[in-house]
Amino acid sequence: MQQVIRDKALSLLEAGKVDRVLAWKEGEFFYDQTPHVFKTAEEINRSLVYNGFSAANLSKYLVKETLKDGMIAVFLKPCDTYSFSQLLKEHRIPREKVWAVGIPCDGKLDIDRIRKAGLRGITSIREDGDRLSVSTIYGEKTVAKSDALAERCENCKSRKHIVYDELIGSEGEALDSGRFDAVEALEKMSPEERFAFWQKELSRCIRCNACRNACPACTCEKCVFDNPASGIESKAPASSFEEQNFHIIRAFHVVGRCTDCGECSRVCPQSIPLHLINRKFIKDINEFYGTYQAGENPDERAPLTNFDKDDMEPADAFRKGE
Amino acid sequence: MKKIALQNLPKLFSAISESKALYLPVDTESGAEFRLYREGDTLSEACNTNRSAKDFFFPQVEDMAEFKVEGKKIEVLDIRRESEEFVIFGARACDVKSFEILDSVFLADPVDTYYKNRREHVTVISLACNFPEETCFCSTFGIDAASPAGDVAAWIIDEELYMTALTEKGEAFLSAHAALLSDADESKVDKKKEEIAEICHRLPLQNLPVEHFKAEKLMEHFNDPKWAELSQSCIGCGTCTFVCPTCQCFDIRDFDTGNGIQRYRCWDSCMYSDFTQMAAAQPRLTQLERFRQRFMHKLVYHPANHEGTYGCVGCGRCLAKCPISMNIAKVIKEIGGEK
Amino acid sequence: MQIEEKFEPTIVAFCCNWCSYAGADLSGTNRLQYPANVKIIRVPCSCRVNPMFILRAFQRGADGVILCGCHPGDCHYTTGNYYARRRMTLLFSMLDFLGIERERTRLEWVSAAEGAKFAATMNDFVETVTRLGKNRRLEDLRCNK
Amino acid sequence: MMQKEALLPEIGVITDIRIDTPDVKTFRVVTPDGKKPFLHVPGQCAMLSIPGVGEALFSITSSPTNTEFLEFSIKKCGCVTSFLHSIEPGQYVTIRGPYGNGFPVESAFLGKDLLFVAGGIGLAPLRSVINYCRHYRDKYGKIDIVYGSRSMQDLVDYREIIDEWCKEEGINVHLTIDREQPEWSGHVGFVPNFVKELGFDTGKTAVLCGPPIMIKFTLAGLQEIGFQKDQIYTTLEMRMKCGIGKCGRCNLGDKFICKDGPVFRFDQLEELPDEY
Repeated sequence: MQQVIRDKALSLLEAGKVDRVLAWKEGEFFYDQTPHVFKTAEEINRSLVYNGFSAANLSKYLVKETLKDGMIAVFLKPCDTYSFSQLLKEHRIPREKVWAVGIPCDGKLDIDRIRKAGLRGITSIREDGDRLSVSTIYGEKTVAKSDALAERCENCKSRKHIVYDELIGSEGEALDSGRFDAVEALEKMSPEERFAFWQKELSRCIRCNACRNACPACTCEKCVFDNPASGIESKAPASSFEEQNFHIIRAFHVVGRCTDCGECSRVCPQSIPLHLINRKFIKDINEFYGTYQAGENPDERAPLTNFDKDDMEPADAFRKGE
Repeated sequence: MKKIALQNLPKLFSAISESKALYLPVDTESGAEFRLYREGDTLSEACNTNRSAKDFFFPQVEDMAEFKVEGKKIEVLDIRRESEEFVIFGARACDVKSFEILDSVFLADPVDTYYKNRREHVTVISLACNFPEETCFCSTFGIDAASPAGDVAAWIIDEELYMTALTEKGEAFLSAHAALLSDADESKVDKKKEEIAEICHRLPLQNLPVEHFKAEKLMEHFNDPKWAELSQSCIGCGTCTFVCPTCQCFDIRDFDTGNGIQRYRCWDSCMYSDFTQMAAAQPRLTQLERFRQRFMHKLVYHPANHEGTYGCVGCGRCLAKCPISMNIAKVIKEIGGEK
Repeated sequence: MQIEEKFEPTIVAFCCNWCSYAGADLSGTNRLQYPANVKIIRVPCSCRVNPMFILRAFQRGADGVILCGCHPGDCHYTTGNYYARRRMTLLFSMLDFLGIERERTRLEWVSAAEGAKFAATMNDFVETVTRLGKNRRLEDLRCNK
Repeated sequence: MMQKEALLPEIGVITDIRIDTPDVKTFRVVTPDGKKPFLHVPGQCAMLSIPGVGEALFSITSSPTNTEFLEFSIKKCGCVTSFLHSIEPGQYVTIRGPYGNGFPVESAFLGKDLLFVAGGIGLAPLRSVINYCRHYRDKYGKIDIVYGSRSMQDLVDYREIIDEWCKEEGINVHLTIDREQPEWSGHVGFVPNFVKELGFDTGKTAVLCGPPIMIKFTLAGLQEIGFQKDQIYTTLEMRMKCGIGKCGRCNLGDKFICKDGPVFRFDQLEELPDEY
């Protein structure tokens, strides 16, 4: 697949169809790829990669990149196209400046899960069908690919590309995923247990803002948490309240716009399951106001900019859960 | 040289925690973290903790002073308290080296008493790395993972922990717990050191080319056109700075509690857009300048001010944690390097 | 011997200027009693209330927060309360998800004519929150000194 | 008793507030028992703060030879400065300092003819050194002051300039404003051009302070008429939190503006990144 993508990038560049190509660049090891804007064929041949660790969602970079002159090509996995579509809907990206190439994805890998399996000193990884051959400083190991899959890919919501100019491979379908199972499990707990769970998770937060800065829905020019005039700007998790406040408000600001791409959990250096907060909102919206998938339909009104005269009351929402 | 069987470590930990607060790396669901010893905790085998050990002396949030405001009058309350004695058990060579770098900033005149207060009350038991990771490159900065500094250095060999005192504090520590320790000779430790050195030799990032990061080349490196490419995908979060054991920039802020003003300091990141934002100007307008500042500070500015000591210890946390996998190792290889 | 003090909760009520605030006024002129624990903040519409307001109220020492607006269909700005209803439904559900007692938050529709309902609602809410005790899960310890 | 902490501020009382221009006020600060808070060197700065509002670094505008109080000329600009502009005499503030290196008044400046070039609020840090040189008049040669502002009303310390500086022998004051005004009979034009027109003797030591654009063009102008970079000084500003070289934000190359600056010679600045 990597060669196919390289060839596609080269032909787009050579044909003059685009001036730049946004894709993933090879790192020191197999797993540490960096999103990169390629400008020359030489660069593409040297370092453009696509494999199980090309996990970063590239759509947010388009907000900045399309401010520059010229066309840019971008490679989007199915879930990335939801973010892209949502950004188009919000007029954050001029559609005519982007050449979107849909690419297939059979799930991305999570290096932390491989490390957690007890593998140290990983220097390279080879994909052999459904197994991974891992070279480490301490010898060769193999891991089942399914044991190394990122959480968001285990619970993949869709293999369908929402928007693209051309597609590599064949079109997939929306999947019936178990992505709300973990949310439901939490809902079944007692409030005390839930509180203890979130205290444990959120107390690890170091307020590095990686979740916010990586989130394709967080594209405000000036975030409320960076604005001293907002009165709630606090740079540090100075109290447990601040931790809760930051994550509740951040999630609330992307309600109805979060496509559940899972970048927040992927980038969190403290492995906080932030996707659960977003998924709770998505699940609630689905249950209260009808199924809604952000990014799917560009003409649909978002749940918070819409209403129905017979919407349920907050108290009914609680009753429904019982 | 002293030793203790690993199975007896819980006894040693209990004994230490009787008189002092004991912190050690413990495995949690999300990786190893330093935490206050509780009965039943075992020493993590992980090479690095998620968060660095700088938290002990330079916590993410720290109250500095309180103010009582009444009409036009203000009263300043000094809320500093003498720190309790504490022990860090199992800090790696890189983290221990980071203390030295933090010292060179916080203990320089005028001394930061908040930092000094904690620094003076610690006993550091370091632990050699039996299994360095691929992200480790401490040898680049002259750090020996097999011979960590600290008050006491320790090695895990087979089923025993070997310890040797490096300072007076370390001597006192070993003699205080002499009843649990037995004498040992150094041959096994020497052999272990060789073993570790051999592993370090095989690490992919060991000995990165840093020699050319000199004060004389400050402007040359600063103007290197490669910064633009390196920084282009940086998302401007603070992950690298917050997991870094040597990043020491901070912000001072006031919090209105409703019955007084609390002045606290918290970690800040040069990667943030508001780091140098002033009312009327912003000297570092784009992520390029902020990104460059971080690495120039570590590799050029800091050594220029501190007799060649780099502001990086090669712990590899930023390599493992950066959301886009852009890191100091890649920067070192690109800037002024052979590529 | 220590005398146990009765817990007096602090309640913040965000009241829409066009209805519930007038409703509160009416309950006052009608000499209907509601507890002094309730601190009313007047807002131009229930829709003006940002989720941050609710959280900030808890941070600053509220034990319960209630939002009162015009009955659905009666909004002075036509549709404000419909949007507010969706927002609060989702927010309250999220707070519940994070383990914060759901009884601490409430949304009520109170018109300018419903002085009695206002007093009754407040009495009931204060009683509920008193039973729950002090807000411990969404407090800011720095504000408690 | 713990060692004194540099980041813990002292209390200062604002005893007098003078309105200089529509957006500049000069604040007089003493300790609660009426003394001068600390000694300083011209060009040094201090951290003023209003708890709950913020803390910010300001250059001390009064001369060290003033033994009674410190003065700060502050332009309304951001959060802290806006608050300061809203207060009345008697208000407490917190103060810590002095910070920075200051001007080399007892070394490089000795015996030299001095040329001060300021624009707008840029006069604030220079006022301290000008008055210091006036006080020890025989230590220095001739003094030239070029000062410009947007309008006549925006000239800071106008009264002091007219009533004292202009009348003193050996001091030449050259004032200019950007645009013509009916009540103004002096020079009209921008500072850099004015400096070139005046064409100073290149043996002088020059000190520049003002908006970056003024500094840039005045520097070029001075070089054009024959000044060397090692004859020209300026004082920088940058966001600061600690003032003692630890918080990291005023880091410029291997220097910290709060500690190694704010006064730099242009040949020194040449070796530093231009992130100021």
